Amino acid sequence: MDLTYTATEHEFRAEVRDWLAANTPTEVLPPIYTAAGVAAHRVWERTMFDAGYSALHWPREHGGGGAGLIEQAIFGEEYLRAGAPMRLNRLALGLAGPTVIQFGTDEQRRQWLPAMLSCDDLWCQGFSEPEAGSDLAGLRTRAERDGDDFVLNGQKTWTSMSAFANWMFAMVRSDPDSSRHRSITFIMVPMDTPGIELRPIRQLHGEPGFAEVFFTDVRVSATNVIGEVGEGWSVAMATLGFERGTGLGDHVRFARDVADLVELARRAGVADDPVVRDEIAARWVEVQQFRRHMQRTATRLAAGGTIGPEASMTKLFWSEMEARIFETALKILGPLAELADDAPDSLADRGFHRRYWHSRASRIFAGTSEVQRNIISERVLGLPREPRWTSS
Amino acid sequence: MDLTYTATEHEFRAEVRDWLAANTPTEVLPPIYTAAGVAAHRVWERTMFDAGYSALHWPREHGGGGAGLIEQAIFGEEYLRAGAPMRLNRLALGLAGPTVIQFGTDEQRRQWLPAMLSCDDLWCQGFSEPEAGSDLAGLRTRAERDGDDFVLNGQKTWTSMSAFANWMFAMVRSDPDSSRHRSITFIMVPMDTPGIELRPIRQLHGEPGFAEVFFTDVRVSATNVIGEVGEGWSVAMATLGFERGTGLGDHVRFARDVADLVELARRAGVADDPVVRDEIAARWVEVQQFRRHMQRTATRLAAGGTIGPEASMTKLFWSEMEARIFETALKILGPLAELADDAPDSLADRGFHRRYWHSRASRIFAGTSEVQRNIISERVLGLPREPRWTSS
Amino acid sequence: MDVELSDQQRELAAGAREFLSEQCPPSRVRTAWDEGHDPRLWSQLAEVGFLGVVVPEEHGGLGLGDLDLAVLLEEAGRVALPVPLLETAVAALTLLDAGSPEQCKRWLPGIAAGEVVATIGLPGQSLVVAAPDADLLVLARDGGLHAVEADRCELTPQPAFDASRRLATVSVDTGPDTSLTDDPAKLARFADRAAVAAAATLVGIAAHLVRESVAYVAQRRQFGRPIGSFQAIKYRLADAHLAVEFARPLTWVAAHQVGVSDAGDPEASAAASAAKVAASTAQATANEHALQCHGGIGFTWEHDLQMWLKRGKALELAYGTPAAHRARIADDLFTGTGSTR
Amino acid sequence: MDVELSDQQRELAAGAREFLSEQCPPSRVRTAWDEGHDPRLWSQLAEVGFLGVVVPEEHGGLGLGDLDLAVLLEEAGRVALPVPLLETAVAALTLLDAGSPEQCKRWLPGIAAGEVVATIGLPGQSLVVAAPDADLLVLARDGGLHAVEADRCELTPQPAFDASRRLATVSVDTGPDTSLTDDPAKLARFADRAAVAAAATLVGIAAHLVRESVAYVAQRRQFGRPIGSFQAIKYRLADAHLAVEFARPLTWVAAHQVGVSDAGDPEASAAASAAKVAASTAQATANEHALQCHGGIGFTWEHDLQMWLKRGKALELAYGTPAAHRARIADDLFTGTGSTR
Repeated sequence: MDLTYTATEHEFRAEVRDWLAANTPTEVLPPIYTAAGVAAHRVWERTMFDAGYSALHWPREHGGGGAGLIEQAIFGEEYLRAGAPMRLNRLALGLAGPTVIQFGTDEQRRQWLPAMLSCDDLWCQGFSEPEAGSDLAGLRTRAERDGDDFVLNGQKTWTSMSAFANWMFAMVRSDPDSSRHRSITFIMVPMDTPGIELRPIRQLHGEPGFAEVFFTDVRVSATNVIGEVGEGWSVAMATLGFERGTGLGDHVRFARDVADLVELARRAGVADDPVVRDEIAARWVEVQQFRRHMQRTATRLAAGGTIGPEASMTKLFWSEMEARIFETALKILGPLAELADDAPDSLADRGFHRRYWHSRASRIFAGTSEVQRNIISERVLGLPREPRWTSS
Repeated sequence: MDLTYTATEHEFRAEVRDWLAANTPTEVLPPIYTAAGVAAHRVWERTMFDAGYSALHWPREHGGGGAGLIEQAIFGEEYLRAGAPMRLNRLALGLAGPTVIQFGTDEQRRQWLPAMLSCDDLWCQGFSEPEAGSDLAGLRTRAERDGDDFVLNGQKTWTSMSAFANWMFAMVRSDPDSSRHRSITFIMVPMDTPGIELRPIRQLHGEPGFAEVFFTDVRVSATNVIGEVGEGWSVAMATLGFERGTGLGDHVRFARDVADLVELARRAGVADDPVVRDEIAARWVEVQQFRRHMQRTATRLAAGGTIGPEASMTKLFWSEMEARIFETALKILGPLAELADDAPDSLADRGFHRRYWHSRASRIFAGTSEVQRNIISERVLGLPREPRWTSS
Repeated sequence: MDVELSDQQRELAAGAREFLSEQCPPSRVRTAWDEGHDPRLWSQLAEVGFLGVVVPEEHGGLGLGDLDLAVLLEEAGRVALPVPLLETAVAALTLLDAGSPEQCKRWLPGIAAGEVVATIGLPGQSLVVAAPDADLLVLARDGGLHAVEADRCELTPQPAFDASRRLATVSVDTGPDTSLTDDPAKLARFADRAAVAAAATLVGIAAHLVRESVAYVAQRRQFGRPIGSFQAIKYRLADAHLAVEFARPLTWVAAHQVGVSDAGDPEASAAASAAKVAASTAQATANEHALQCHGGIGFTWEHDLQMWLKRGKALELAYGTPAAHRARIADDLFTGTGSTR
Repeated sequence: MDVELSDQQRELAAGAREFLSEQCPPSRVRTAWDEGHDPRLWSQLAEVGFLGVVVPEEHGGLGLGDLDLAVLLEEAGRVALPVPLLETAVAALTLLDAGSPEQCKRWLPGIAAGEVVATIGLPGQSLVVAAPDADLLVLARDGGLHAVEADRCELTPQPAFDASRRLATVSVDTGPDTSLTDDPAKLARFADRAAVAAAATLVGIAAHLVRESVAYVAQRRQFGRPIGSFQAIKYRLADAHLAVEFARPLTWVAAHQVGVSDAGDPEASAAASAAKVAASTAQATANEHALQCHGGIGFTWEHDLQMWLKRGKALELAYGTPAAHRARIADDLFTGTGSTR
């Protein structure tokens, strides 16, 4: 146990902090679901890229920063503290890139990795389907082999950034006769291929950001397959594993949310209400639990450990914690909670309305709380699986 | 909607109140798990019997009070308010008696009902078995036909009052080859029959009150079967239905528990703590919900309605509410909560320690909260049943 | 002792359910979000008598009471009715309770006829629902109750996440001519009525959320089976249903008591607070579980669920937060009249 | 930055687990309920060095620190150890922190050797655990800390539902000769240490409750299947496990911080309070779900589960209730030093 940082780590933190202080845009960038926002965020990503910060967690040989877990956590903390813009190409840098690094051929690496780093390519993810939400392996998008190509027909949904992305990494069913998991292929799809149509999904809180993506006879070269045909399930599971490894430094975001609760209570005139204080303190404790858990995870990973099904515990904890934080916020605001963010008397700021509803969605996206509890009980605790369903 | 009582009902309440004031033992009777307690409670039950109060809810033709639902509720309220002793022959008057009235022959009624009312016979219940807890139909106690008798072998558990009861109403498996539900017979077993052995179960909070009952070649006359051989499941379900219909007036008990919380908070010096007050108020609201629900149920039953699976809602609500009430009590008492009831500094009285732990058990006995939620979701809301289990 | 609706009240509920489900489908709620107050819907409500449900017959209403209104408001909650029926009815009851015969005569016939949109502003609360659409505002100000015409009010619109709530803060010149009463008991009953009316509406919203979720999980399949066959889903909905069913009779009783008791009766006030707490809690439970049971589809603008999720969340905290009502109950439990004992 | 146990600490945990599971099976805990303090067990703990884990080597101990103690106490919680290891160790740490060299020399060797049973009494709390068995009582009294010999104390036994806790209230004549310190910072660290030690023990109790429940539901069959295959049961245990796993690192960090920080360091105090809240909550969750998963059998005196259920419930509220620790955190969040920000 050592809560201090080495001199090198202190230096690194200072360097990152200075750089962010000097370079972070002073104005809030337009949202990334607008063309202007994408352009502005591209500029920022280019700045990050030029400074060598675009993918600290990637190996140096592939253009990354080759940073250790502790440095990554430090960077994450400072990035959030600086209030720097949200990352534009999260799906490329966090998921598609690591997948290509681990499973791709050298040629594939050359083809895709550099443009991910520079943000010349924007990527979206094609996993979810209307009939395959929690049940990812229930996906139906077909990919039929035709010469050197696969021909895709079907539909993806909950695809973020799809309006601006030029690549999608997708799971498709390449062999309808094989078992649920054995017939899935992981493939990279150029988004300008004929036959792709988008239908935007507006979210409950009013913002766009997602789309349904329809494939009609979309022809994609077989050289775009990652790993073996029919082995896409294990590639995709590894991809999702990368996602679960991220979040180092995220406690800074939640700690800031709790600090916001304190501030909200002051503005709402209930800072002296012991019921409110009790609830805010409970939220603070939870954030500390998350913080120390994440630091322990980083320590383990830095020592060469891996994350397996325990990743579900991280997801379940933070998503439930986040929902509780914003439920507490609602209670603090009381009758003012329903005000839109731009209402004159709104006490909330920084997109509270969006953040509240988004916290409700956190329990659904990236594996529902139910899916996480299944994994924890079956794969961590070793309890028996659900019985097979026989329609009665 | 009418929250007032008729003149007749007012009169009845006054009469009951006066009678209880005049007759309720002024000293706390010894507990009913002791011989002295049984004797003392028998005297009290005899007093009730002589006054015509022993089974208000039974039809007059069978020796009951023939009271309507509203009168029953009034009696229940006054009984609890008077702090009158707990009823000794609850299982006979609440379960066995109504079962005999509904399913028994005239001869069986003559044989058993009068001695239930007078408390000359004490009854215990033989439903639960070690392997058949929530899964009542999983029972294994065998009853083999031999001439005019059945011969019982097996084991019952969680049998209350068994040390003093001279009769048990039991579910036994009379046909091992038939389906789970179709092979069960409902039978009355004299507890002095050779081959019956008892092993007392001490409860977590230290009190006795339950026993395991072992049957070895216990010979019971076939004339003791209630209803048809093999039709015991539906008889037992009706029996449990009677149980679910009771509880009218129980809100008085819970309201007194909440009043105890207020008193505890005063004695613990936290009456001004808004966090404590907030929680007590929440408990009070729940008791009001229960009270109005029970009054509504009584109204419905009085109008000729029946209770089906909705009875599970009543059980689930009150047992979870009771557990919350005593969790709140624990929080109020803080570090003093762990004191035994007879500790000099204990702030709790009236068997708090026993009541706390008992509230934990309320979620388990008489149908676990899980069983109730299954019934509510499947039989009230109509959601699909659990898939059949195929060992994997 | 009779804690059940009368046959007439059951008929009112059935009639309202049929009428509202036909006349106010989700598409119409959606339209109100974009286009504001729906005068045609308002007229329709007047025609069937719903706007005058508590207005005496002499003023053109049905002459029914608080419990009848609660029954109607539960149905309004079920369809997420996007017009201020709740507020107009509470305003009418308050005029009856505290207004002079002249004030009643001036406003009640118009309310029953659908010519007057009324709304209410509670003591200490700045937001007024439907203020831009109201002709009459019944406001607690300066320690008293006032009936104020719209043209004497200055509004600051305050957009809400449920656009059909059309909130505003209101500044107004009160005077002897606007005054209804200074009687604190009547002021208390005004707030109690709003709390109970909100509770009844919340019960309807919550019941709808449960019902929609049950229907959805019965047909939505994942892992080769309806998700409604998973215990985790079933228990969420069992708990939500339980909460709703145990909030409803308490709400009825509170409505009844507020109506038949003397103004400021502490038992009725405690019942009103309890009803608001219970219904808010039921709504919160149903709200959480409904979205979770729907999954991603419930998080889309296109799906109708959001309209109930947002209305429910708004009403949960309006007309007295659950915490405020619990604090009031605790005051009575610890230091009050003993009506809560 | 390293938030993990050292190899040595892992070995300590493994060794303690092996030793305690062999030497302190449930039957021995049960015996202590009936027969009181178990001097043989106390000697055994001394022999393996556990009683002197935080006592400096010069006084015959292992010379380890707060985190090592926390590791050991988690294991003690797992077996529901029925002797006051927690209290004796906190007393030893407090003597080291606040006592004179003479006071240390007088007591610490005896503690390490198992000749002295020590216990503690926190500011404002009347109950003292194991008071009838203690030779030394470290008590917060009259604004200071005192080390008092047993024969200067008058005890009123206060039976608890966990009979092995052997509570008493203590009246004592303090004086300059009993005084350890009047430094409020050291008094704060005393309470922080007790809170963290309780948290570590609670983590062990909760972990045991989860583990036993997992084992039970995997073999208990109802409706023709292991009840551990029902989602309702699985989710209870998943939630309990989650709570335990997310309480443990925070408890470690708090123990570490209390040990290495200056006395009264507000960040360490906040961490201690947070650890106690998190561990108490985890225990409460595990306690509720463990009994529910066991069903009736868990409600019997014969079943060992009750010993953890009762110890857990007792410690959940001892050494600062969760509410009291949250209030302290809130004070820091709203008006304090900012260590919680």
